[in-house]
Amino acid sequence: MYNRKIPLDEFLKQREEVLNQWSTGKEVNLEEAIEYQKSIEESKRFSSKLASAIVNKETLIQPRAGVALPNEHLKLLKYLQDEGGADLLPTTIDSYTRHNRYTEAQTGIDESVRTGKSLLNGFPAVNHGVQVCRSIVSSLNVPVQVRHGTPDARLLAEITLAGGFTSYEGGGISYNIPYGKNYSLEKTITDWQYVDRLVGYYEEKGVTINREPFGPLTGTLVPACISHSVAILESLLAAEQGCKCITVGYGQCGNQVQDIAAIRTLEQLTKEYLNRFGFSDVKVSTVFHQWMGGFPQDEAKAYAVISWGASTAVLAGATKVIVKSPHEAFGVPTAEANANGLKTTKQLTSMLKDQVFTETSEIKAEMNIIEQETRSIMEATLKLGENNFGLSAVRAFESGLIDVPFAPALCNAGKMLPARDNNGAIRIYEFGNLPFDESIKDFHRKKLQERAEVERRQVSFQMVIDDIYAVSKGRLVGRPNKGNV
Amino acid sequence: MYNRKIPLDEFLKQREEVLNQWSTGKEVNLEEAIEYQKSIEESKRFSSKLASAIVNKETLIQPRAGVALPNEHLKLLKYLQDEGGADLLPTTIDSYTRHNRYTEAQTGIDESVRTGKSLLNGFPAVNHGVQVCRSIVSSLNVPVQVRHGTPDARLLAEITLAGGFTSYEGGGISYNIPYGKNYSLEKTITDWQYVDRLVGYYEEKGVTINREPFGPLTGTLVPACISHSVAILESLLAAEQGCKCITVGYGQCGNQVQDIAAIRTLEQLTKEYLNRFGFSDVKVSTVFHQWMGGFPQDEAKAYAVISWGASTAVLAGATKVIVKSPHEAFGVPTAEANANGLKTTKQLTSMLKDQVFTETSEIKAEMNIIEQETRSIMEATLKLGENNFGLSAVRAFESGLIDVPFAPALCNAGKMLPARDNNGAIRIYEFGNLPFDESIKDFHRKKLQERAEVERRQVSFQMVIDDIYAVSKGRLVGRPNKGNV
Amino acid sequence: MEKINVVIGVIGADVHAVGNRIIDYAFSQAGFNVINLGVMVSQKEFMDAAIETNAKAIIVSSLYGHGELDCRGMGDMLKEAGLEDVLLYIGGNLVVGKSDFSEVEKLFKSMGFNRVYPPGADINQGIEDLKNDLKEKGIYA
Amino acid sequence: MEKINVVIGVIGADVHAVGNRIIDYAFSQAGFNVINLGVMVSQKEFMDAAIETNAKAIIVSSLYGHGELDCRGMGDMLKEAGLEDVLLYIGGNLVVGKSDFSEVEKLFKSMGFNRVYPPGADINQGIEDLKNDLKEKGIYA
Ligand code: B12
Ligand code: B12
Repeated sequence: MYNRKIPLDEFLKQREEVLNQWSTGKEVNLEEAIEYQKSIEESKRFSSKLASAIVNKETLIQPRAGVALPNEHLKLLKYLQDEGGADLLPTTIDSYTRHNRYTEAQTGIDESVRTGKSLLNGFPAVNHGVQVCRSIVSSLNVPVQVRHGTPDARLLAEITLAGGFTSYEGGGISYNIPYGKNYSLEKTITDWQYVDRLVGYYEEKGVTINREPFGPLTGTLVPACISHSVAILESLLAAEQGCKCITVGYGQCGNQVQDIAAIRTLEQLTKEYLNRFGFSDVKVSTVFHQWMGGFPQDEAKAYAVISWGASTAVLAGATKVIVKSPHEAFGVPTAEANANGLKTTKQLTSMLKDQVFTETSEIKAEMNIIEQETRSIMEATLKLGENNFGLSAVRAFESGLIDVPFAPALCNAGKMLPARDNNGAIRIYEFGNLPFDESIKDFHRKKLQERAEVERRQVSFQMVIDDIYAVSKGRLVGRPNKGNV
Repeated sequence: MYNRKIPLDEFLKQREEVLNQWSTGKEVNLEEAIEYQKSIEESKRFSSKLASAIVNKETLIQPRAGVALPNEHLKLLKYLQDEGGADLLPTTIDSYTRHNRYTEAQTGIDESVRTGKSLLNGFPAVNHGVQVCRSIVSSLNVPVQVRHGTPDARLLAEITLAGGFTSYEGGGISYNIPYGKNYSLEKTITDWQYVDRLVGYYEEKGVTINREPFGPLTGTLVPACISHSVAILESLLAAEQGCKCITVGYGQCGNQVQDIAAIRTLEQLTKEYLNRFGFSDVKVSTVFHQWMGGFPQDEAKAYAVISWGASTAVLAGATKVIVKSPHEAFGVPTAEANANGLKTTKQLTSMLKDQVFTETSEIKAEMNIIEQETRSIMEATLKLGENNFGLSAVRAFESGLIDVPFAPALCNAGKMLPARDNNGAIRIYEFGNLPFDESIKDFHRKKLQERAEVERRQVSFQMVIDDIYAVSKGRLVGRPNKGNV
Repeated sequence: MEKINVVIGVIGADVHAVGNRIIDYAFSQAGFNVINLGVMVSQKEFMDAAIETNAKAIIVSSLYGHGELDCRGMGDMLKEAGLEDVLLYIGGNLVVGKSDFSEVEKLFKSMGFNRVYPPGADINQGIEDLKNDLKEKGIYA
Repeated sequence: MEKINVVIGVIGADVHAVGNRIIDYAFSQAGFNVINLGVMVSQKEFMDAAIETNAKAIIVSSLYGHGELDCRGMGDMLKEAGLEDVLLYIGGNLVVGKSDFSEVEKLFKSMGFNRVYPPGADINQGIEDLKNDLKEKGIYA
C-alpha cells in the first residue's frame, strides 16, 4: 500500500499487467481516452452536474440498472432517463465481472443471447470493451456512472473510463468488506489506489472523474460512525492519488433524525479530515441511499419505503439519492418498476425542494454523538497507520476498531452487533473492539435499555433478527409482537 | 337556527317529517335503534377506537369507499379491512343521495343491477334502508363511519345511526360551502343541528356517536385559519346539541411545517373554544386528510403524494389519517387501488410511530401565526352572532369574515385568494374581508413578495392557477418554468 | 369582431368548482365570451343559456362519476331544439372509476358529444380544438 | 441422540451474508448441527463438506440472481458422488428479476433440488419441511 501518489513509472508498469488481464484491455489507449473524455459536454459530466446541484440546493436522483447485452442495456438506460426522469444514470456491473470471472461473464452473455433474457445481474463492461461503452454513454443525455462492488476493479476502471463514464463507484474497503469473502484488505486497498491513481492521471490532464466510496456497506443496521469512518478513509486514499471530486455516501437507517444528522456530519467530517491532510481542493458532495436492507414484498408498501427515503434525502440536503424500485424484494427490477421508483422519488424531491428544514435539538444531539464516535474511531485508526492511510485501515479492521455488521469478509472482525433503540435509531449492543469511551458506551446502553424495558425483554440476538426483518414486515423497530407495543 | 339544545318535543316533531321524506324512513325506531347501538362491541365503536389511539399515540388509517349495491359494498369494505389493513372503515354516500335526489339514486341502483357495475359514486344508504346498513356494519370487525357531503343529512343520519354506524361526518357549514350551490347556510346549519341533536339524543341514552366536521372544505389551497374556524364553529354547534366526541379535520397543504402546525393548533384551539363555552367534557381528536387537491395521474407519483401525507400525519400526531389511492386522478378507485393506498400509508404510520418529532422554531412560528389568524376570525365571528353560533356563522360568511377559496356555494363571498409562498406554505394574496390586522396582512404580503421576486413575476391569478396544478404536475409551488427556479 | 359566446358549466349534482373557474379564465383569456353557469347545471339550463346567448359551443364538465347518467339524451334534446349546430364538448372524470378511455369516448359520442376529453385533459387543447372546429364551420377566422 | 448435520451456504459469487447468518441461527436453535460455509461457496465445496460431515441435508441460498447458472449440474454431481440421499434445498432470489415462481420451482427441481423456496420464504417453513422429509426417510424421530 502506498502512502503517497503512486509514482508515474510504477503506475505505468502496473498498467501493462492490468490491461493484459482480458483481451479487451488492449483497446485502451490512455492519451486517446483523455481526448475522448475531453470531448464530452459539461452537461454529461458527473462533476459538473453535482456542482450545480449543490448550488441549486437540489437533490439529484439516480437508479441502479444493468443488463447483460449492450442494446438492451442502452434501451434500459434511455427509458430510465426519458420515462423515469433520472438526473444521473448508472451502469451496474454483473457479479461475475465483479469477481474478475470474465469467462463466466462470457457464458452469461452467450446464454443471454441464446435465451433472449438477461441471465446476468448487471452489465459485463470488461467483456464488452471500450467501444461498446462509448456507444452507450454517448447515446445518453445525462452523466453515467459505473456502479459495481468489485474488489479488484483496475481493468474495469481502465475500460470504463476510456469508455466515457465520468464517475466510478467503490473503494478498497467498501468494495471488499461487504462484497467479498477472502480478499485481503491490503490487496484491495492497493488495487484501488491504482484506480484512484488512474483517476488522478485523468485529473492531471484536465479531466475530472467523480469518485464515490460505497457508503451503505452491508446495508444492514450499519451505524453511521462505521460507514463515516470508511468513507473518510477512502476519501483520504483517493485524494492522495489525486482525485478531486468525491461523493461520500450513507445508507438510510429509517429514523429521520439520525439520517439527517448522518448526512450532515458525513459532509462536515469528510471535509474536516481532507483539510487536515492538505486536500482542501477536493470537492465533496453526498449521496443518500434509500433503504438498503430487506424490502417489503408488497409493492404499495415498497413505495412507502422508497418515499420515506426520498423525503429524508431532501430534508437531509443530500446531493443525490440512489433510488430503489417496488420490485426490490423480488429481483432485478423491470425497466418499468425501476422508472416507477424514480418517478416516486422525483415527485418528492420536487415537492420538498422548496421547504426549509432546520436543525432541531434532536438533530444536533444526534450529530454530536455521531461526530464523537467517528472521531474516536478515526483518531484511533490514524494512530495505527504510520502515516499510511491504507495501513491504518488494514490495522483498524484487524483489531476491530472498525467493524462492519453482517459483513461476509473474513478480514472483518464481526464482533460488533447493532440494534435499534426505542425510536428506531441504530445503536450498538455489542461493541466488540470499537474504541469508544465509557460515556459513549453508556449512551448506547441507556438507549437500548429504554427499548428493552418497553418490550419487556433483554437486548439479545433475537432483537437484532427482529430488527433485520422489521422493515420488510412493515415496522422500523422489530417489536416482539407486532402492534402490541 | 337554535342557540341551545333543541327542546325534545320540537325535535320529535321534526323527526316525523324527516322520516317521511322517503319510504325507508319508517324503518327507524329510535328506542330500538339505541338498544341496537348498545349491543355493538366496544372494539367496533369509533369513540373507543379513537380514544385508545390517543393513549397509544397511534395514527389510525381510514379509506374512502362506497359502491351502489350492498353485497358489493360489503365485499369492498371487507377487502379494505382484511387486505388493506384499514383501522377504521367508511361508507361513502353517492352524490344523488347527498342532494336528497332519492329517485335518481334509485335509477342508479337499478342501472347498476342491470349493467353489473356501480354507476353511482357511492352507497345510497337511504334507499337501502336500516336493515341493509345493519347487515353491512355488523359483518365488519372495525368501526364504520358515514362519509358524504350532504347539505340536508337528517334522514341519512336517522337511517345510518339506526343502521349501526358509530360515526357521522359533516356539518352545516362544511357540507354546504364545498358541496352545494344554492343551499341557504341558515337552512343547512339548522338541519345539521337536527343531526347533532339526534347524536345528542343517543348520547343521553348512553350511546356515543363520533361526529366529524369535514375539515378540508374545497381541498384547494384552503388556509388553515379558514378551515380551523369552520371546524371550531361546527364543534361548538355540535357540542351545544349534546355531542361529546368530536374529530376535527384538516386537509394537507404539503408544506410539512405548516401541516404540523395546523394539526397542533387545530386541536388546541378547538379545545380552547369548547372549554370557553362550557363544553369541557367533549373529547377532541384530529383527522389529517392526505392531499385533497388534484393528484398526479402517474401512479408512482401518486404513491409519493400519498406517502408524504402519511408521514406528515404521523409526525403531526393526528389521531387518524384519511387515505387517498393511486387512482385518485382518474376515478373512484378499484378495491385493489384503494387497499394499495392503505398499505402504503400503514407502512409509514408503523415505521414512523416510534420516532419523536419536536417543535422546531419554524413550527412554533407557524403555530403562532395560525393561532393569531384563527382567533381574529373567531372573535370577529362570535361578535356578530348574538350568542348564537349558527347566526355567527351565517353572518361571518355573509360579510366574508370567513371565505373559502374556490367554493361553489353562492353564499360564500369568494373574494379571498390564496397562493403558495416560496417554501410552499399557503398564504393569502387577496384578503377580501378577512378580519386580519395589518401585521398579519404584512406577514402574508412579505411571504408572497419573496416568492414573486424569486420567480420574477407579480403575484397574480396565473400564480394561483399554477399552484392549483402544481402537485399534479410534480411540484408543490407552481413555478413559471418547471425546473428553472 | 364580436366575441363568440360559449356556455360552460358542470352538469348534474356535481359541485367540483375548481376546474370550472379555470376553464372560465382560460376561455376568456383566449378571447371568447364565457357564459359560466357554474356547478350543478341541468341539461335544460345548458340549453336555455345557449339559446338565449346564441352560443356557438357548450362546454360541459363532469367530474364526479355520474356523467353517463347525467348526460343521457342531451344530444337529442339539443337537436330537437334545433341546436344541432352548437358544438357540444365534454371533459372531466366522466365515468365512475379508472377506465379505458376509448370506450368512454365512444359512449359519449353516441350521446351526441362532438368531442370528449379524458381525465386531466389540458384545457388549452380544448380551446385549440374549438377554434379549429369553428373555423371549419366558417365561424372563426 | 446426536444432532443431525446440515451444510448451509450461499452459492456462486454471491456475497449476501445476512440471510445466511439467520439461517445458521435458526437451524441451530431448531436442534441441528450447522456446518456453515458462508458466502461464495462452490458446488464442490458444498459436496465436500457434506461428505466430510456426513450431512443429511444441503441448504443452498442464492440471492443475487445467478442461481440458475451457478446450480447447473449440482444434482448430477451429488448423484455421481453417491449423495442422492442427501436432501438438497434451495431458497432466495433464485433468478434475475421478479418472475413466476412455479416456473422457477420447476427449473430448479429439474436440476435435482428437492425443495425450492420463493423470495423471502420463512426459514421456519424450511426447517419444518426438513424435519418432515427426514422423518419420512426414517432419520428424524
Ligand atoms: C442487503 C442487500 C445487499 C447487500 C448485501 C450485504 C451482504 N454482504 O450481505 C449489498 C449492498 C452488498 C448487496 C449487493 C448486491 N446485491 Co443485493 N440485496 C440486498 C437486499 C436489499 C436485502 C438482502 C437481505 O439481507 N435480506 C434480509 C435477509 C434476512 O433475507 P434474505 O437474504 O432474503 O434471506 C432469507 C430468505 O431468502 C430465506 N432463504 C434464503 N435461502 C434460503 C434457503 C432455504 C432452503 C429456505 C427455506 C429459505 C432461504 O431465508 C433467509 C433468512 O430469512 C436484497 C433485496 C431484498 N430482499 O430486499 C438485495 C438483492 C438480493 N440484491 C441483489 C443484487 C442484484 C445485488 C448486486 C448484484 C448488485 C447490487 N444491487 O449492488 C450485489 C451482489 C453482490 C454479490 N456478488 O452477491 C438483487 C438480486 C436480484 C435478483 N435475484 O434478481 C436483490 C433481490 C435486489 C434487487 N431487487 O435487485 N445487496
Ligand atoms: C378537489 C376535489 C373535490 C373537492 C371539490 C371542491 C369543489 N367544490 O370544487 C371535494 C372534496 C368537495 C370533492 C367532493 C367529491 N368528490 Co372530488 N375530487 C377532487 C379532486 C381531488 C380534484 C379536483 C380538482 O379540483 N382538480 C383540479 C382541476 C383544475 O382539475 P379538474 O377538476 O380535473 O378540471 C380540469 C380538467 O378535468 C379539464 N376539463 C374539465 N372539464 C372539461 C371539459 C373540456 C371540454 C375540456 C377540454 C377539459 C375539461 O380541464 C379542467 C381545468 O384544467 C378530484 C381528483 C383529482 N383530479 O385529483 C376528485 C374527484 C373528481 N372527486 C370524486 C368524487 C367521487 C367526489 C365525491 C362524490 C365523493 C368524495 N370523494 O367525497 C364528492 C362529490 C361531490 C359532488 N356532488 O360533486 C372523484 C370522481 C370519481 C369518478 N369520476 O370516478 C374524483 C376523481 C376522486 C376519485 N378518484 O375518487 N372533490
